[in-house]
Amino acid sequence: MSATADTPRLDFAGSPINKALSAEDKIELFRKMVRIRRFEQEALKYYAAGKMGGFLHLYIGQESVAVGTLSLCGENDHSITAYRDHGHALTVGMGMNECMAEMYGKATGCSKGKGGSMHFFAPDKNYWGGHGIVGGQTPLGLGLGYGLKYLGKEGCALCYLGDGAVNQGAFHESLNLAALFEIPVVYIIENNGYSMGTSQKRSSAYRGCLAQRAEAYDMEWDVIDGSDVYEVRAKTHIAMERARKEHKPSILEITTYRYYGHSVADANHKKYRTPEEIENYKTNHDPIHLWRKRLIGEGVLTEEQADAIDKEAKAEAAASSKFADESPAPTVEEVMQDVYWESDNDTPASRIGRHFFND
Amino acid sequence: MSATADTPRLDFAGSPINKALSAEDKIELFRKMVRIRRFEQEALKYYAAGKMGGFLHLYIGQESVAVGTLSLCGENDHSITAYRDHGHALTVGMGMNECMAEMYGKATGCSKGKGGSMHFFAPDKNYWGGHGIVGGQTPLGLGLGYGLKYLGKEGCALCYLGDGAVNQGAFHESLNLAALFEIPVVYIIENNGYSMGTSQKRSSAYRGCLAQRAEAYDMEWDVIDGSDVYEVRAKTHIAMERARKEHKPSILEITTYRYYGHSVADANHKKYRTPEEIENYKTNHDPIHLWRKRLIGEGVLTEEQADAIDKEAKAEAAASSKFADESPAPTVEEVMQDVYWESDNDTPASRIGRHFFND
Amino acid sequence: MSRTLSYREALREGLDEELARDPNVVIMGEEVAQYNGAYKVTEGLWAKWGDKRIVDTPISEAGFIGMGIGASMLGIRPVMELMFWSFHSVAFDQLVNNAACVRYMSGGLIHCPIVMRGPANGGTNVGATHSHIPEGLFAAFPGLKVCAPATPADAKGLIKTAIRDNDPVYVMENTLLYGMTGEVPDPADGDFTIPLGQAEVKREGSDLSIIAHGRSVIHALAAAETLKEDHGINAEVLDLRSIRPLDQDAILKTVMKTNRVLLVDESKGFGGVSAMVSHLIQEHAFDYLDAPIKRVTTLDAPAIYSPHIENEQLPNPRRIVEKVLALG
Amino acid sequence: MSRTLSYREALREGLDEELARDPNVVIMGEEVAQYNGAYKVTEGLWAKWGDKRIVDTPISEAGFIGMGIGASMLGIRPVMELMFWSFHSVAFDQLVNNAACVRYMSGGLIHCPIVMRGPANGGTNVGATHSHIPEGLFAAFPGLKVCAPATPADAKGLIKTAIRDNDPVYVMENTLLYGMTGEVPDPADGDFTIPLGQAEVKREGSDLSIIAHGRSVIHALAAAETLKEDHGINAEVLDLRSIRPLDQDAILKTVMKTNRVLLVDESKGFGGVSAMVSHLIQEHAFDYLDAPIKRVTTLDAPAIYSPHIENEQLPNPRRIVEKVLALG
Ligand SMILES: Cc1ncc(C[n+]2csc(CCOP(=O)(O)OP(=O)(O)O)c2C)c(N)n1
Ligand SMILES: Cc1ncc(C[n+]2csc(CCOP(=O)(O)OP(=O)(O)O)c2C)c(N)n1
Ligand SMILES: [Mg+2]
Ligand SMILES: [Mg+2]
Repeated sequence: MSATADTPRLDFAGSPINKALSAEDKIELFRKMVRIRRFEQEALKYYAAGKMGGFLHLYIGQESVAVGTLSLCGENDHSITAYRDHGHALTVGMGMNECMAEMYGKATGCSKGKGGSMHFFAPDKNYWGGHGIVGGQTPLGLGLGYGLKYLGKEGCALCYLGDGAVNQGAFHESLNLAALFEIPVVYIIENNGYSMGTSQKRSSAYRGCLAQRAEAYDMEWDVIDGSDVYEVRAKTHIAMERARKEHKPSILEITTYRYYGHSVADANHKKYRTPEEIENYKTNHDPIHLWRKRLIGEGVLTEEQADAIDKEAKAEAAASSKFADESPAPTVEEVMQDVYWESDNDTPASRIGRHFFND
Repeated sequence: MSATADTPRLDFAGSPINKALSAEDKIELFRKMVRIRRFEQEALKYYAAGKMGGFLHLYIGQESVAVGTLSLCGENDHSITAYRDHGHALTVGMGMNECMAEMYGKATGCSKGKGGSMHFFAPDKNYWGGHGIVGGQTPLGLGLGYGLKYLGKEGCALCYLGDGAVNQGAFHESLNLAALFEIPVVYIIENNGYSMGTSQKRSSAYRGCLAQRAEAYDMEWDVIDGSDVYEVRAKTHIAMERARKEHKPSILEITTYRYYGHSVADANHKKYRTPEEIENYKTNHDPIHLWRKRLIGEGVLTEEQADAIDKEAKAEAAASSKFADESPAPTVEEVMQDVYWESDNDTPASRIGRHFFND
Repeated sequence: MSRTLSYREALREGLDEELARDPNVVIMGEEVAQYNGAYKVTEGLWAKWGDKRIVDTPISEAGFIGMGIGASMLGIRPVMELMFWSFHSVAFDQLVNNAACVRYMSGGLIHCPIVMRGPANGGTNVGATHSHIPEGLFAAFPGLKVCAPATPADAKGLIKTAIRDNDPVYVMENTLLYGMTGEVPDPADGDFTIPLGQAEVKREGSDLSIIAHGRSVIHALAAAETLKEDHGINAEVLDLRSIRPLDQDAILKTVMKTNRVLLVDESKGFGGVSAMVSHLIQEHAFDYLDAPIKRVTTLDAPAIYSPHIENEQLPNPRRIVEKVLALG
Repeated sequence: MSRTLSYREALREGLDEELARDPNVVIMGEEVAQYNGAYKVTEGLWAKWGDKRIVDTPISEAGFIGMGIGASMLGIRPVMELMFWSFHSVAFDQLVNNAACVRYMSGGLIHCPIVMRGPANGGTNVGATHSHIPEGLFAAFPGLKVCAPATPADAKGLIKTAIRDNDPVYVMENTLLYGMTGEVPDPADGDFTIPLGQAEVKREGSDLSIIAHGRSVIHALAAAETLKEDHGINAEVLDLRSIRPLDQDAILKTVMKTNRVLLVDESKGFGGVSAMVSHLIQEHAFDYLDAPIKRVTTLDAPAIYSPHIENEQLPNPRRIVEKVLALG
């Protein structure tokens, strides 16, 4: 069942995976969330100033999901998400510079300016994007899990998707395959309540909650309050262990909220959502705020430290937009690179026959 | 749960929709099943003799599903199925001649020899085919229900699919839409245990049964023993009424069996199924045999009458292959017809611009 | 009398008029109703026509497009928006099998009067998956019709014709044209439609023919001005408007007039509409060609994101001018 | 030394050799394992290689192809069978976005060494939805490679090359060729591969060039014999083999030799591989053409079922001969 205001709150601080966190670890989680928020605020500023093209889908409000879940990843765990991908990118360790430069469409961007905001990738950090077609990444996530199992590695794939994406056929096919083939994949529905201007109720029919659709495939599922980092970690850990150790997939539904519109171009978002709803979330459920309070309450963090971290993140973000701005744009020649591996590597195969059909 | 040998059998003869059947009605159901079987046996004979091309997917063993369910259809009820479509076609009232001629690829065929065995249609009988892409018909069936509701007609769409087809994404999308939009559609999974050579267990992960996946969309479902025409009618009637009166979709899973291979080309079917399994079904679950016994037991039918009906059906089938054989093939010119409505009707629109790109 | 409307407004007016004319016309798609359309083409229509006629769908393109096709078999006339035509990829089976083939496979018993519409273009920095140009792709399927209006008047005239056509018609719009304005006949002067299959000479000329469709027409017209002013070359610009049916007569006419051809096509270089047009020209006007047919197409890589460079990947007036000059 | 193998056996031998060579090669698809393949291409491989290497999938093309793409990003090399290439329609997004674009969108960080294979042809009376000819369609997407072998040796050589290629390669086979036999080099004589992008003159000639791929090559060769015997016309037959990369040099070479061209293409008339080849020829060999380039394509309607007539809808030797004679 979806957690509501009256659901008695459990405290997940005591679960082993959270007890194992050092003070530094906890502060690091805070820092990661703050860095995402500051990075995106910076991006928003320069998007508005015309420095970027295309869409900008902000993750602000949802930081605890990426940070909480990805904090559980080890060497053999992989992740993949949709177009709302900045949070995951920074969390896995991508630098603000290369991410900001990507949005600026610069050659120094993580995808050399070819992917843009929706397409951040860092295979060296087990992060596989960044995908624009709703639901299209869900079979890829399955494939990451398949690959891990094939290679005999004890790990799992985290595959994120939105509450609107659950109604894509490819996701359904992936779920059946995941359960049938016993693939170590954890599907994480980041339920922010809306797919563009359409509320969950207007886009999905379901019993109980979206994650419960897992039962159709005899798969495990859980619902998580995304505003509580401890809960995110505790419950996700269980699903990840199930994947790693038993090769059993799960669906997790993490309730969360985006503060901005679907993308920055979404001028309607205060029409389909009430200002009260937005305010309520910001005031009572903001994951960064709650985590900060919690850590201060635990005596792990001081207000001063927290402010310093925030200031640092802001400075880092500011530096990244400067870096991006000063970076060179890709050249027209570069348009034609990165199409084929064989061509990029100038292999014998790439020299036989015409590969490109420019006039 | 799937009905098994030990499931205590309920007797559905007493359900109102069955009590309403006259003796003639019951005999008609028998006749319809027998006609399907005899028609297909005839088709098989001439397929083997090289009179047809492509695939031949026989419905033999499954006759009670089409006959039982479609016997409940009124003026505003529509139906659509996959490539295993002969049974439904004959049940809705298509003639053996036009169906056989279609398989012979003749111009007198129901689709003028253009569709073949997989593509029988009779819009005048509310029958919308006959579709070759697995699961591809499931959004169309939804659309029939949508159309009925849009036009304010009290009716429903019956959309048939196989147990393998449930794993196509389009079906999942259709289910969500059906439940969300409250569309009068009844999805009927004809569960014959196999998709080609793959058993249900090897193709689907599920809890309980395939129909239970309906719960993911908060939709009603039921499982039906397909060998019992009374049960098929009683339970399908409930779902159809729910659709017609409440605009609520359902999934029904009707357990059944095909006696032949996936298609006649399937030489493997005695490898992936044991001879005992096939024999057991034929001996203990054959729907025609059981219905015949039942009607004779009820005193509605005599052995002699039953034999006469069977003989008639055989003769009708034989006449149809003669008709098909003697019919003319389509001409090369006819290849280019039935592509566009506007062209076929020689409208002004069809005379502007080049529509066809033949050399 | 005509008024100045934007391409978006012209489309909307066309939709609105057809909604009024035929109660079986229903508009469906993601965010088309309450949100007023991702690109605001359907703005105000839900408020005016209500839930029955303007329908928001979940993100299930195969599902809702198939649903529309099924409903069309019963006489409903769904006009379905793909938020981007690029999303055809998740509904391809419904688009090229069910819509295109059901008439044929039924020997003509069924027809499928659907319209699919939405933007199909590059140039908005949305990357490879959102920038497909599928006119040629769909025109290759007999059973389908495809058009790509370049001006507000054509947009209105063609969308209305598409809705009345009894075959599936796929209308390729363009995000970058939605805001462009132009003259559109006043409804008071009568019902305004433009037939499928009719190209239009958008600029008369004598030295060469530039043949294009969609936004490439706008580029071709701009290039033609430059060619005239800076180089004294007088280019004729033919706007195909409709891809299938295709106005082969108009194509051959301009070629026979100018004897030199440049095709401008936002497709990638392998195939596209332009390869087909090229083949037809050499087949039917072989002796009229003074030089090889040349093309300006999108550089043959997936669509790049970078706003600094995407316009260079696409056809643009400069590339057209350069190519014309290189024709020699 | 070479042996006579069927096209099916040649493919299987190629698959088997690559399974042996590289433990990351895995074959996936519907009925490929326990059932031995719907068309028996994979017969015996499951018995030999077991569950890990030869994997039966549910009827979920988008799901399992996407899964293969995802696994390939980690270094697995899935060789995936579409029981019919026609079923690409339900997996189109995975095929043209994820496989084709992930390298580009990641700025070259990711590669996707998958092979998709299966039959892509008309002529087996399976109707419109099962008879698509998608070579041209996929070749239009930069990032993809496409080939279409016409003989057993080419089938083996190309499937092996495809598996070793580090980009997605889509291999279009042909149900009607599976049983055809031909010489295939003996594995004892060394590893046998054929590069992508290399056409082959399958018959030398001087009067005209017939350019084809896939089963159309077989028709072209038969037609060439008739042309020689009955009409004294000596046709050269060029087998493209690979569609992308495309052997433009070989195309231009034969055209410059014979100055007359007939393209044979099982695609429908709008587009296809042949429209592209036609455009390239007129662009690069304009002065060498003595007559317009003509084509024999599939009659431009959805595929008819009727076994009495389907062969007439398709290219066939008679149609090729007639078209050559009409070339004048
Ligand atoms: C197949 C497809 N259809 C439509 C879109 C356009 N689109 C992009 S995001 C989006 C909403 C997705 O909502 P949700 O899954 O809830 O994710 P969120 O944006 O809330 O993170 C839509 C409709 C798309 N990118 N791909
Ligand atoms: C999208 C697609 N994939 C694969 C096929 C090939 N195919 C045709 S029928 C079939 C098996 C379907 O099994 P099921 O749904 O159980 O129906 P049944 O044949 O048992 O009636 C397969 C794999 C197809 N026609 N379409
Ligand atoms: Mg959402
Ligand atoms: Mg079955």
